[in-house]
Formats: sequence, C-alpha cells, structure tokens
Amino acid sequence: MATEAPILELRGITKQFPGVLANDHIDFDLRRGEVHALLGENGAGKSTLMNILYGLYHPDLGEIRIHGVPVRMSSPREAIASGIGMVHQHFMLIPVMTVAENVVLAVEPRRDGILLDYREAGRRVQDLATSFGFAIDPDARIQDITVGQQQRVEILKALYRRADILILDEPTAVLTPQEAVELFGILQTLKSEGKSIIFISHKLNEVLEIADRITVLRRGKRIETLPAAGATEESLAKLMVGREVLLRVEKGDSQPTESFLRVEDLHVRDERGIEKVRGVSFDVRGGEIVAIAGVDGNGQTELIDAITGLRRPESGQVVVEGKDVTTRNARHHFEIGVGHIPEDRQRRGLVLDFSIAENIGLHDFRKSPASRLGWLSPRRLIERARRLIKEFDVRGGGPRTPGAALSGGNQQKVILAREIDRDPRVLIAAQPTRGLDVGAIEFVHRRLVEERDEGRAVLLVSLELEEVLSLADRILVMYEGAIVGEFPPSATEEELGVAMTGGGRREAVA
Amino acid sequence: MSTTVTQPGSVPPGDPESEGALSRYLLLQKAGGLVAPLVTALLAFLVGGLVVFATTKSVPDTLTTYKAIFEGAGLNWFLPWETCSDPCQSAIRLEQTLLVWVPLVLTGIAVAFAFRCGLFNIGGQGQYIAGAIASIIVAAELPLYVDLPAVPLILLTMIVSMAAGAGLAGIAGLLKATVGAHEVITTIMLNWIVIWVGTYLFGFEGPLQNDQSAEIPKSNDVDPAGKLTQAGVWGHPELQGLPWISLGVAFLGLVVYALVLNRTTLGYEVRAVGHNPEAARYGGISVARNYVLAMAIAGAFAGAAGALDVLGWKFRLDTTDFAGTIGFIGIAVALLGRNTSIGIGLAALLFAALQTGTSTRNLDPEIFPPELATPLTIIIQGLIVLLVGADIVILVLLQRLRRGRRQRSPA
Amino acid sequence: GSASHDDFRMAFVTDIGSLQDKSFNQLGNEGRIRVGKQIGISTRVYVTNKAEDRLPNLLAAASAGYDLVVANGFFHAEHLDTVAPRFPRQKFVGIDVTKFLLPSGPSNYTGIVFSEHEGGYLVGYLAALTAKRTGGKQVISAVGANAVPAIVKYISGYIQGAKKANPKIKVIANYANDPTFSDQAKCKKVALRQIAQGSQAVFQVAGGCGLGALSAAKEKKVWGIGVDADQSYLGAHMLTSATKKVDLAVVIMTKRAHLDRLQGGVDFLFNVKNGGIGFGKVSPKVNKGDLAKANALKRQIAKGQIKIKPTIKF
Amino acid sequence: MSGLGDRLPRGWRAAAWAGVAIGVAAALVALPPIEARNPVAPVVIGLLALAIGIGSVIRGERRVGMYAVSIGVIGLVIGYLATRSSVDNLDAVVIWGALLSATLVAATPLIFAALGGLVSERSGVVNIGLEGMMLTGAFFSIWGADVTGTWVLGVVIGLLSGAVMGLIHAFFSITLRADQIVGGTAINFLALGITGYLFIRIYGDRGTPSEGLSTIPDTSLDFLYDVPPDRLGGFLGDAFTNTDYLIWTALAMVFVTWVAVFKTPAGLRLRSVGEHPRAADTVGINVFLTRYAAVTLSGVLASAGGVYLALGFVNSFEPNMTAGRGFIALAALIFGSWRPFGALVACLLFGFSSALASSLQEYSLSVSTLFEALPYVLTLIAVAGVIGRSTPPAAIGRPYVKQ
Ligand SMILES: Nc1ncnc2c1ncn2[C@@H]1O[C@H](COP(=O)(O)OP(=O)(O)OP(=O)(O)O)[C@@H](O)[C@H]1O
Ligand SMILES: Nc1ncnc2c1ncn2[C@@H]1O[C@H](COP(=O)(O)OP(=O)(O)OP(=O)(O)O)[C@@H](O)[C@H]1O
Ligand SMILES: [Mg+2]
Ligand SMILES: [Mg+2]
Repeated sequence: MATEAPILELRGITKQFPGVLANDHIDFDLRRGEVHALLGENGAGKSTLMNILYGLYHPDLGEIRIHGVPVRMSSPREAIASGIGMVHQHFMLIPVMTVAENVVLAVEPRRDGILLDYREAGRRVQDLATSFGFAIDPDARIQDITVGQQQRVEILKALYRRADILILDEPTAVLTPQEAVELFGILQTLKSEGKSIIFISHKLNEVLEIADRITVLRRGKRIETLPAAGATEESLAKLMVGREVLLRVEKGDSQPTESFLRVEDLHVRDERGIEKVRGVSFDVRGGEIVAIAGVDGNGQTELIDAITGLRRPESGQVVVEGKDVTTRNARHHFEIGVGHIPEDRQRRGLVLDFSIAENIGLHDFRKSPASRLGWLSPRRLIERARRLIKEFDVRGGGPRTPGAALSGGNQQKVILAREIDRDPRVLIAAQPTRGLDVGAIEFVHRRLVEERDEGRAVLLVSLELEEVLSLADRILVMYEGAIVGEFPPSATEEELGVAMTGGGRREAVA
Repeated sequence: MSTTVTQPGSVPPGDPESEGALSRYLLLQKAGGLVAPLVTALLAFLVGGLVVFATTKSVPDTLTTYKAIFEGAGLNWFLPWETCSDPCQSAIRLEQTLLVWVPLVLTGIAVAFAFRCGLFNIGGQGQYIAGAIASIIVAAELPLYVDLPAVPLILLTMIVSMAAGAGLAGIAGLLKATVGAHEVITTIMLNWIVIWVGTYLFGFEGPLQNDQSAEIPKSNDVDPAGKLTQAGVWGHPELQGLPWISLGVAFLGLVVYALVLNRTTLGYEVRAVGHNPEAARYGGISVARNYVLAMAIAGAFAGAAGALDVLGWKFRLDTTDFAGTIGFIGIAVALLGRNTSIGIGLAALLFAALQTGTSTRNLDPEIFPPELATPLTIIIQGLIVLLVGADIVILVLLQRLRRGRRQRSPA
Repeated sequence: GSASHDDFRMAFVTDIGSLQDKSFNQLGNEGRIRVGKQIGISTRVYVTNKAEDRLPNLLAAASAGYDLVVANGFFHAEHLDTVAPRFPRQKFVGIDVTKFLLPSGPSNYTGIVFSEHEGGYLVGYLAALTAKRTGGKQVISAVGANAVPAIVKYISGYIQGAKKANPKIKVIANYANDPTFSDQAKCKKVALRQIAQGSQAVFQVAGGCGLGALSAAKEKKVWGIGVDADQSYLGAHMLTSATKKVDLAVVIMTKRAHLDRLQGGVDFLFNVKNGGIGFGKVSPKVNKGDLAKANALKRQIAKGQIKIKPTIKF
Repeated sequence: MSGLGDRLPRGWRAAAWAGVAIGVAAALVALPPIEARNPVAPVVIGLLALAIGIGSVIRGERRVGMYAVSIGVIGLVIGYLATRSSVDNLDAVVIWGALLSATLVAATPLIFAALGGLVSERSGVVNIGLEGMMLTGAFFSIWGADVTGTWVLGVVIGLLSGAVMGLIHAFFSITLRADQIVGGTAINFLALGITGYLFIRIYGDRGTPSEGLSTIPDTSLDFLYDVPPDRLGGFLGDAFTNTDYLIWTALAMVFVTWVAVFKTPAGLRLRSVGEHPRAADTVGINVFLTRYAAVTLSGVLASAGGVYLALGFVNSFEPNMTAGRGFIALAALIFGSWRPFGALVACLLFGFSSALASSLQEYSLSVSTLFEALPYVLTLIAVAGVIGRSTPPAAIGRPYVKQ
C-alpha cells in the first residue's frame, strides 16, 4: 500500500441544485493503488461528487488537484486526459452497438487514414480483456450480453483510455454474487497494477471487503474518512444514516394458508423466440413469502411477465386462486387481485410524466371511485394519493408532482403504495429494493413482511441473496429457465450460490 | 402555490419548502404555456415586419400594411370604438376568418389528439378530404335517390364523414398497432391516395362528376336539405356566411377534446400510452387498441371539419379543393397551441386571421404588391412556428426575472 | 368617353394559381394593366389563393363599387351567379364561364368563351406538317396538366389538326396530373416518355408545369409548342404557340363597359375569326410552304369552312 | 435445445431469395421483350414463387420468405394482367429504357433528401424540414447559376442555402432545444415563403431565364446506343443518356454515406450521439458540435435534391416545385430503416412506380388520376406487408441537455 502524496485531491467541492445542496464543501483524497469507498444514503451526493470529478457537472466552489496540480474539469475530455475513467451508475453503453464499438468510441483505430479499423479494434479489446483476465466477445452487441458483462465493457472503456483512476458508481447494484466476486477479483488485479479506485456502494459488507479507506457522506456533507480495517457494518450504517439501523428483518414464522398462486409446467419464449422458461412449476400460499433466487437473465423476467399476463406463455398454466388465468391479459390479472412491483420502475412502473396521483391510479382508473362510466374523478385520485403519500412516507412532492421529479427511492415507494393499497391476494415483487439505500430498503422489507402477515401470497424475485435469505419463507433457485432447487431460509449463501450457477442440480420441487 | 387543504395536526405531504422548487417550476411552465406563445407570435410579427418593410421600403407603409392585415382579418370588429356601416365590412371579414378558424381548430385537434398518444398524424389533410368526399356522397348523391329531411340528412352526413376520417386515420393506427408501420409514412401515403381518389371521382369523366355541366371537374351540389345555413348563419347564407352550427361544433370540439383527454378513462389511457407505452401495457392498457382508437378519433375530428366546410359553405367539391393546406396548417396549430384546448383555439384564430388578413382583397395594392401577399403570409407563419421553439428562451428569461425579484424582496 | 365615365373602375379576380402563372391569370392581369393605361382608368387585381377566397374576392370587388368585375376561370360560376344579381348596377364578366352556368341568368353578366380547339387544331396541323417534312416515325404529342375543359379542348383540336395534315400520324396525349400546375418535373417526365416513343413535337397544355415539357423538347432537340401566351421567347426549339388571348378579352370587355356598350345576358365567343384564338410566332426554321398552308387553314377556320369538334375521345 | 443458427438454416434463406427471383420472373415472362401471351406461364411461375415463399416462412425464414410470397403474388398478378392486355399497349407502357430513365429521374431528388434526413436523424435530430431545404436548394441554384453565369457556382450556392437552412434548424432544435418537429415545420414554411417571395421579386413575369442559363450538363453516353445487340443498346441508351452528373452523384452518395456512417470513426461518433448522447458525452464526444455538423450537412444533402430538380432536371424554378417530395423522402428514409441502401431501395421503388403510373395512362386516360395513387399504394403495401417495424435511432427527437 502506498503512502506517498495523494494522486487526487478534492478540496471544498460545493454544488447547489435547485432546492438541494448536493455537495457541501466536500474534501476527498485518493492514494495510488488504493480502493477508496464512498458511502452514503440515496441522495447523499456521491454521484454528484463523482460527476464533478469527471467533468460532467461543474462545481460552484472548490478545487480538483491531480498529482498536486489544480485542474479544471470542464468536460469528460479533460477528465479522460487526466487519467480518470468512470463506470457510471447507469451504464453509458450503446445497446445496438458492439462491445468493440463501445470501447473504442472516440479513440478509434484507423485504417487508410479515414476508415475505422474494426479488426484492430476487436483485437485491442480482446487483448486488453485477456491481460486483465476477463473474457468478452468484442463482436457481441451490448443488448445481447448480461449486465455483468456490460459492466466489464465499462471497465474496459476506462482501461482502454489508460485510466489510472477508476470511479465505479454502485457497480455491484446490478450484479449477482458470483459476478460481484469476479468484479472484486478484477479490482484486485487493477490495484496490483497500481490503479486507484473510487468505489461507491450502499452495501456495507462489500465496502468492508474491498475498500482500504472509506469516506461517508450524509446530506451532501462529508461525515468522516476512516480506514476499513476496524470498521463494522453497524458503525458504518450509523455514520451513513445518523441513527441506529436495523440490518436484519424482524419477522415471525409464517402461517401459510391455501395456495393463491400456482404455476404449472410453464414454458415461455422471449421476443427473439428463445425459450427462456422451461417447465417451471411452483405454488405460493397465502401468508408466505416465496423467493426466486437466481443469476440475472435465467428467465426470471419472462417468468414474471408470463405470471402477470404481460407475455403469453408457450404452454403450461398460471392459476390464481383456483382460476386459470394463463391466457388472460395484465388488466385481468390486476382485477382479480394480483399486485406487481415491476423490475424496472422508470421504464415500466411509472408514467414519469403523470402526476403521483395519476400514477397511483394506473390499475384502477377504470373503476369507481377513480372513475364512473368512463369519467375520471381527479379529485378522488388526488385524495387517495395524498393519503398514500403520507402512509408510505413519499418525500419530494405532492399528489400533483410528476413522477419524474421524484428520486428513485421515492418512485419505488409510490409503486409500492399503489400495489399494496389495492389489497391484492398475490403480490409479485421483482427486485423491489434495487438501487435503494438502507433506510428505504428497511421500509420496503418491513412492508413486504407486513403484507405476508396479513395473509397475502408474496412472490419475491431478487438477485440479492441477503435479501432473499432474510425475507423468504421458501427459496426457489432458478437456473437456465428451470427451478433447480428449493431451500429453506436457513440455507447458506454458499448453498444457494452453488445452485444458482448450475452446480449440484437437484430435481425441481413442485 | 399550494392549494393543499391539510387536516389539523397532519403534516402536509411534501411540505411547501420541498415542493417549492418544483411547484415554482410547474407554475412557470403553466405561465409559459400562455405567455410564451403570445410573445412568440408578437416576435414573429415583428420579424415579419422586416419583410414588409423590405417590400414597401417605408415605415408608415409597413404600419399601414399591418393595420390592413389586422382589419382584413376582421379583428377590429371586437374593438368597442369601431363603428360598423352596412354591410358591416369588419363583420364580413371576421366571418371569413372564423370560416377558416373552424376547420383549423378541428384539424388542429386531429393532430393534437394523436400527439397525445405519441403519434404524429401528418394525415390531417387526407382525413379532412375523406370527410369532405363522404359528405358529398351522402348530402349530394344520396338525396338523388332517397328523400331525407334536413335533420337526419345532416346528422347522417356528419356521422359518415367522421367515420370516413376515422376510417382513414384508423388504417394508419391499425398498421402501427399490428405490423408497427411508422405512422408518418402511412399517413403521408394515405393523404396522397385520398387526393387522387377524390380527383378521380370528381374529375373529368369521373363517376361522381357534376351531372349538369359535364365538362367541369366538380361534384354535384349539396341537397338544400343538407345545408347548415338553414339553421342560421352569421352573415348572409348565400354569401359564404358562417353557419352557427359550424361555429358551435368547433367550440364543442375543443371542449370535447379537453374533456376526453383529461377527464375520461379513455383520455387517461391515451396519455399513458403517449408518455410511456411500456408502463401503459404494464398497467393493463392495450397499447395497440389505443393507437387505433387515438388515430380514429383524431381522424373523426378532421373528417368533421371536411363535412362542416362542405355543408356549411362550399356546397360542392372541385378538384382544386384537394390541393388545400388546411390539414398541414393544422399541424402548426397543434404545435403552437401546445396540444391544449385553449391553445389550439387561439392558435387557429391566429393562423386564420393571418390567412384572411393577408389576402389581396385587404391589402392596398398601391402599398403592398398583391403578388407578394401569399409568400408574406407563409413567411410570417413560418416565423411563428419557428419562434414557438424559442419559448424555452422566454421561459428561462421569465425564470431569471422571477428569481431576481424573489431575491430582492425580503423573505 | 363621356364625363360620366371618368371615374369608371375595373377589377380583375384571378383563380387559384399565381399571378405569374405564365398562363391565364397572368394574361388576364396583363390585360387589366394595359387597358388601365390605355383608357386611363383605375383598376385592381384580387388574387385567389384558396377555394374559400373566390366568393369573398368577388364580393369585395363588387362592394368596393367597381363598375366592372372580371372573374377568371369556370370555378367562379356559382359565385358569379350569387354576386351579380346583388349588384345590378355593376357589370360582371366571367372568363371561361358561359352564361348557361348561371341559372339565375343575371342581365348584368357577360360570359366569355374561347374556342381553344381551333388553336389546338392549328398548331397540331403545323406540327404534323413539319414532322412529315422531317420524315421518320410520324409521332407528335401533347402534355396536359389535368383533364379540365380548356385543356381537353386544346388537345382535341390538336389531334384533329394533326390528322388533317397527315391521317396516319400518331398523336400521343397524356396528362401529367398536376393539380398545382407547378410541378415541372412531372410534365417533363411525361414529355420525355413521349419523346422516347418517337414524338417529334411536344405541345404543352399545362401552364407552369408545361414549362417542364418544353424543357424536355429543348433537351431532346424536338419541337416544343407553347400555350395561351406566345412562348416563343423560350428559345429556338419553339415551333409556335397556341394562343388564347385572355388579355385581349379583358381589354375589349373593359373598353366596351367603359363606353357603356357591354351587352349583358349573352356569351361572347373568342375564336380564330375574331383573333381571340390563333398561333403565335412561328419558328423561322419552319418551311415557308407549310406556314402558308397553316395560314390558309386559319382563314378557312375563320370562315367557318372547317368543322372542328370541341372535344373528341382520345 | 438447438441454437438460433440451427433453426434458421441458410438453405431456406437462399431458397427464399430464389423465390423472390422467380416471382420477378413471373412478371417478366409476360412483359416485353418476351411477351408470353398465355396466362399459364406467369401463373405457374408465380405460384412456384409463392410456394417457395410459404415453405421458407414455415421453415423459419420469415423475412425473406415474406418477400418471396409478396413478390410472387405481385408477379403473378402483373404477369396475368399483361397477358390479358394488348401487345400494342404493352409495348407502349413497358419501354424498359424509358422506365428506368424516369425511375432514376424521379428517385434522384428523393435519394439526396433521404440521405440528408439520414445524416440528421442518425445524430438524433428529426428533420421534417427536408422539403423546405430542397426548395431552397432549387431556387438558389437557379439564381446562383443565373447571377454568376456558371452552373458550378449555381450548385455551390444552392448547397450553401441548404446549409443555412440546416443551421437554422440546428440552432433552434439543438441550442434552443425547440421541439424538432416544430423546427422542421417552420423550415418548410419559411422556405416556401422566402423562395416564393424572392422568385416573384426577381423573376416575376417571365419566370427564371430559359435561354442562356448555365445548367448542369448531361453525361454524354450516346455510345451506349451502339452497344450490340440493338435491343440492349437501345435500352441502355434510353436509360442512361439523359442522366446528368447529379444522378450519378446521388448513387455514389448512397455508397459514400454508407461508408461514412458505418465504416468510419466519424460515423461511429455520429451514431453514438443519435443513440445515446450522454454516453457519447462521457467519452468526450462533443454532442452539440456533432449534431450541428450533421444537421448542417443534412441541409446540404437535401438541398442537393432541389438543385438536381431545378438546375439539373427542369432547368428552371417554380414556387413549390418540390411538391411534397421532401415528405416522400422522409417516408423513404423510415421505410429503409435509416440505412442508406434501404432508403435507396425505397426511393427506387417509389421512382419506378411513379414512372409506371404515368405510363399506365396508355390503358385509360380517364382513370389516369387513379393510377397516380399507385406509388403511394405500393409503398403502403410494402410498409404494411413486408417492411413493418423499423427502429429509429434511440435518442431521436430528444434535445440533449448537458448538466
Ligand atoms: N424537474 C425537476 N425539478 C426539480 N427537481 C427535480 C427534477 N427532476 C428531478 N429532481 C430532483 O432530483 C432528484 C432525482 O434524482 P435521483 O433519482 O438521482 O435521486 P436519488 O438521489 O438517487 O434518490 P433516491 O435515494 O431516492 O434514489 C430528486 O430529489 C428530485 O427532487
Ligand atoms: N441534475 C440534478 N438536478 C437537481 N438535483 C439533482 C440533480 N442531480 C442530483 N440532484 C440532487 O442532488 C442530491 C445528490 O444526488 P446524488 O445523485 O449525488 O446522490 P447519490 O449519493 O449518488 O445517491 P444514490 O445513492 O441514490 O446514487 C440529491 O438530492 C438529488 O436529488
Ligand atoms: Mg448515485
Ligand atoms: Mg439514485
């Protein structure tokens, strides 16, 4: 570990957004060859700080020094030239282009002076990937590869530009445990090559595992910078939130009733005609939480789409409370009491330009009291929204506030409010806490357990093993479109991990 | 601006402070929604003045020309001090303006309604023509075989015309919904197809060409029972007076548009699909159905415009009617009116006034050469539309202004 | 004129199409300007842009007290029938609008009708003679804008005239179908196709669009024939033009009205006989004998010795 | 489970393409020069194509299979109709050389404009102002050639005018972040008004000069007529001797655009800006500059369409002479899925069907107006039946807001 002068220093960085002081005189430094974690709740200002460093935002006050020399980052170009690379929270990849195209963009190898040398580009990407020890197909399109691979492409982009300083904004939020482990391996390699890494995360265990030092932000202010050695999850959580946080979900034993949701030998194809779900069967009873664990892309999305009527299954049956709903549409599902917290809240869960009140009416605007005989009652929509905003502690706006103006966590609360308030018999929650901070996660978890205790059947689909283990009453592991095993909540992460990667296959349990 | 009524003891959701920035922004947007187009239009007229000045080469003449445009549109009729001789010229002119206003409103709605569903309806012109052709078939051809009294004949004509417009637009909607064909292509193609079908029908030796004068490429006249003028007009029924019914239908159209969009479940669906089809689908809304429905409703509005023009004052179609631009100006109307009901009404008035105001019968040929009047109209229209885009500048300026004022005033 | 006519004023209402259409609007307007200068009266033009302008334009002209209102184009028929009876002390003239199109038969209305087929006949005859002399495949052609009466009459006459000169000649007639009368590319493409079929002379009957047909003739080195106005100024490829003197009609009607000698309730026919119809400047390259034959034919037509059907099937 | 590759055997794709060819043949046997008079031939051949098409579709080769099906049906119908028609009429309608020549002439302005649209829309800026840009190019090229006395400068001035229109569109839609459709609509109005105004002021009564105007020369390819055999020579001559430089330029530009957009670094950057401007920004690409350049270039290309129409083809200007071609080009661009060769095919289809439509007048003059609808009907059928969905650049229409 290096102890020489920091290669990067931020001094007194201040950034004001309309209504929010996102960064308030933040100091930060980075040493050569270290992993420095940036920790904080949603909205603490982590991304803002990094965007300033990367030249995407301009600070109102403050100074950036690289190797002790003050620099002005007026655009990413300067940042790249200073050896900074950034893997953004939301990937900056172009889905329709290939891996190689994405990596070499703006620094393309040329042939005959004007043509882009695709072969050379592919070769360089391949070489680079090999030298850091990961496999990637340079000619694959981004839209066809997994999120984990996409992240590697992002890292490759930075390395290709000879970055010494690598910023990773919540890199593990979208990864499976295995992928996260692989990522940490890559980060170790990078460290040993002398690269410095800024690592942003909400996940305390990860931070403790990978970081050398940790800086905690809260509400735009730097609270503390401390060495990872000696810190605990509890101490970090307290620093982040400013109070004691419950890290484990408190819940009693489940009292399952009869089966509310039954899936029988379901086969589902995706848009491209590939069979993604291959004969899945299970049931969920009232009063229990069944979790489907698995690595992303193993058919969970298609399974949920089929169960919620958004995709017509190839064969098999979906039965809700004894009624066969296999071929019914989404609207019918909602009407007979299926609640669905979708995977992608911005693309699917909300109409961002609609107000909160209108968003809350998304499923039942056709019914009284939201409407009568086709006539909407905006007043009643607003009344209900006002009640739910209070009940679910949605912050950042009133009933008329457009959904787009809410932060991610609050958007999720709006969806949760909508789905739970309709009093569904079956609640399907896909990745309900993706990208949320500990406070918000705590809230979502508590609500899901409450719903279970009220006798609903909850189907949880999550990539987070910790979440699965702490919430589920039964755990199903999905691999390559099939259920490869059922586990009790007492199972260990290792056991699940093995099943999720196809090892130790067991017969599916009906 | 919080109209929130809170229960005693409860914390208002999203307290004023945190809602402040946002509501201010929204308020601004609302204010901008009215102010910006007004400023835009004014600016456009100022820039258009440069063209007039370049032509007349004198400031007084430029002002005279503008006065003539204003009075030519009949807008001085609204001025309290304006006296009116008989026949009242300003009334006649205003009537002409409103005569154009009616179809502009309806084709404007046809564009706007589709816009709200995320569809770009370039087919307003074709749907308008389809409605006009249908109303000739019902109101001019059908009475040759069946005797129908006025009310059923007019109602039937309106319904069939709206259905014709809806059907034509519905094809585009259906193709979008089923095979995903881009509505811009299909509506452009359908425009031309309808234009040529109409030219064929009423053209030389065409099947629906006038029975009396076999060589003139026009249709038969609308049956007297089908004329809207019977129910009263503003002006003289034979002198292209404005039927009250047409005016009423246009107003009704604006009201219906606003209500359907904002106060019905149908409108909710259309807007949801327009903003985010994926979320709408997740919400149990059929995206395909709404594409077809939104296009069909849009087409019905444009079809109604065609019928009102035929029954209201055209009374017949000829082949020169198909080269019109009502449907295309409808696009500009919807854009300038920001797809809102009031906006469309005002924007249509502006464009209608501009059209009649700049016609050569209103501009003194000594001052403004008549052959340049048409390009001048088009240039001003272009400037208005162009500067609509600049409204963000106006918004930002307004925002600065307000913020400045707020900072100066003590808290 | 007498003192009572010193304040005589005249208005000209165009039909859809620009004032510079190189065709009947432009000609009519030129007539208005000319007669205004000649007899020193004040005149004004009203331009019709859209169908809904026709009636208000007529009405505006009549209300403004113009003693004579000349409306251009047969689409004005219904509107003249509406307006003329309301202003009985003023005179109305409709070009291409026979009085039979005005059911109420107003006595202050005078219709003007042209015998375009006579003009078409003459240029068709001359074109066929020229083609015969050149030899080769005997084909000539005509490009019409749309099937409207004047164009149909021109082309009908053209075919009959050509057959008169050479019964075996093939006459290709096509419409460009250009309602705007301004899409020159369309007319040019039609003409090029006709030339590819062997046409040796292209008669344009399509206003602004037809300039494209003449451009094709120029490029392919075949004869071009103009219409309405004398279009010989377009270049050496111009054989001649079939002229329809709308300007002359405007001048004559205005002068008569000015002298209060304009008869109402009748149609006024302009034809070869009274010089309203004819052909314009003929290319010097045309054989003198052929030209003499054409001139002889013209005299025969004037005397009524040749029967030309106004419309034939083609 | 077999992979994607196994389920789409190459063999069926090849068979489907063969079906397409056979479908074309069904029409050809009944047309000049073969002119089979017995309807059995085209019907049988057409049915064969249909069968192959259906087979391919069933075997999983849906796209090309559908092409074969539709071409087979169309070929069958055309072939059958041709055998029912008189040989005289056939010979008059189907003059391949003239048809091809007319196709090229009709397609050229569309190609330029569609390529212009492509460059702009690939950068994420919708351009429905193509019509207006064409019109400016048309007027200013004539004016330029008239004033300077040489067509070269006429072309340059015409293209510059298009660049100015492009810049205006760019300024409003990129800098001022106006709605791009609004901006394009405004461009159309402005171009129509300004060219109309200037035309009347400058060329009022007599129109643009006919004699003495320097126009774009035709390529002199008369030797083609001498290519043996006679029939071929005649065809080649009819088809290509009337072509001026801009027709060849247009065809070349399709290739150049394809290379530039898909094979060069600049093209990659252009597309990245149209797909995901923020991603492009984060790797240091100047989104604004790229879009400005693209929209300006778009204006230049679109105006080239107008230049061809005015200074190249008809050698004069009339107000509104583009008559909606810009919108057709826009449709062709979408039809071709925002790809140069796709757009080319669409433009050629359109050009060919409009050439065919006007020659169909031989059959009946009175319904010739109805034939005019042919290109539009065909395009509609093509879009509905075969082409279907085409995916636009992801960021199209959305202004880029830098933080
Ligand atoms: N149009 C707007 N006007 C004003 N503020 C806005 C607007 N759009 C977004 N915001 C603010 O920006 C923030 C949204 O940013 P973002 O989604 O990154 O939040 P976040 O910090 O990630 O929150 P969370 O912890 O809930 O994920 C919200 O706090 C919202 O108030
Ligand atoms: N563009 C913006 N406009 C207005 N406010 C913003 C904007 N971006 C961020 N903010 C606000 O600034 C604050 C800090 O946001 P930032 O994205 O830096 O948080 P974060 O710590 O990265 O949160 P997360 O963990 O959710 O990513 C938030 O309150 C957010 O609402
Ligand atoms: Mg962040
Ligand atoms: Mg966030």
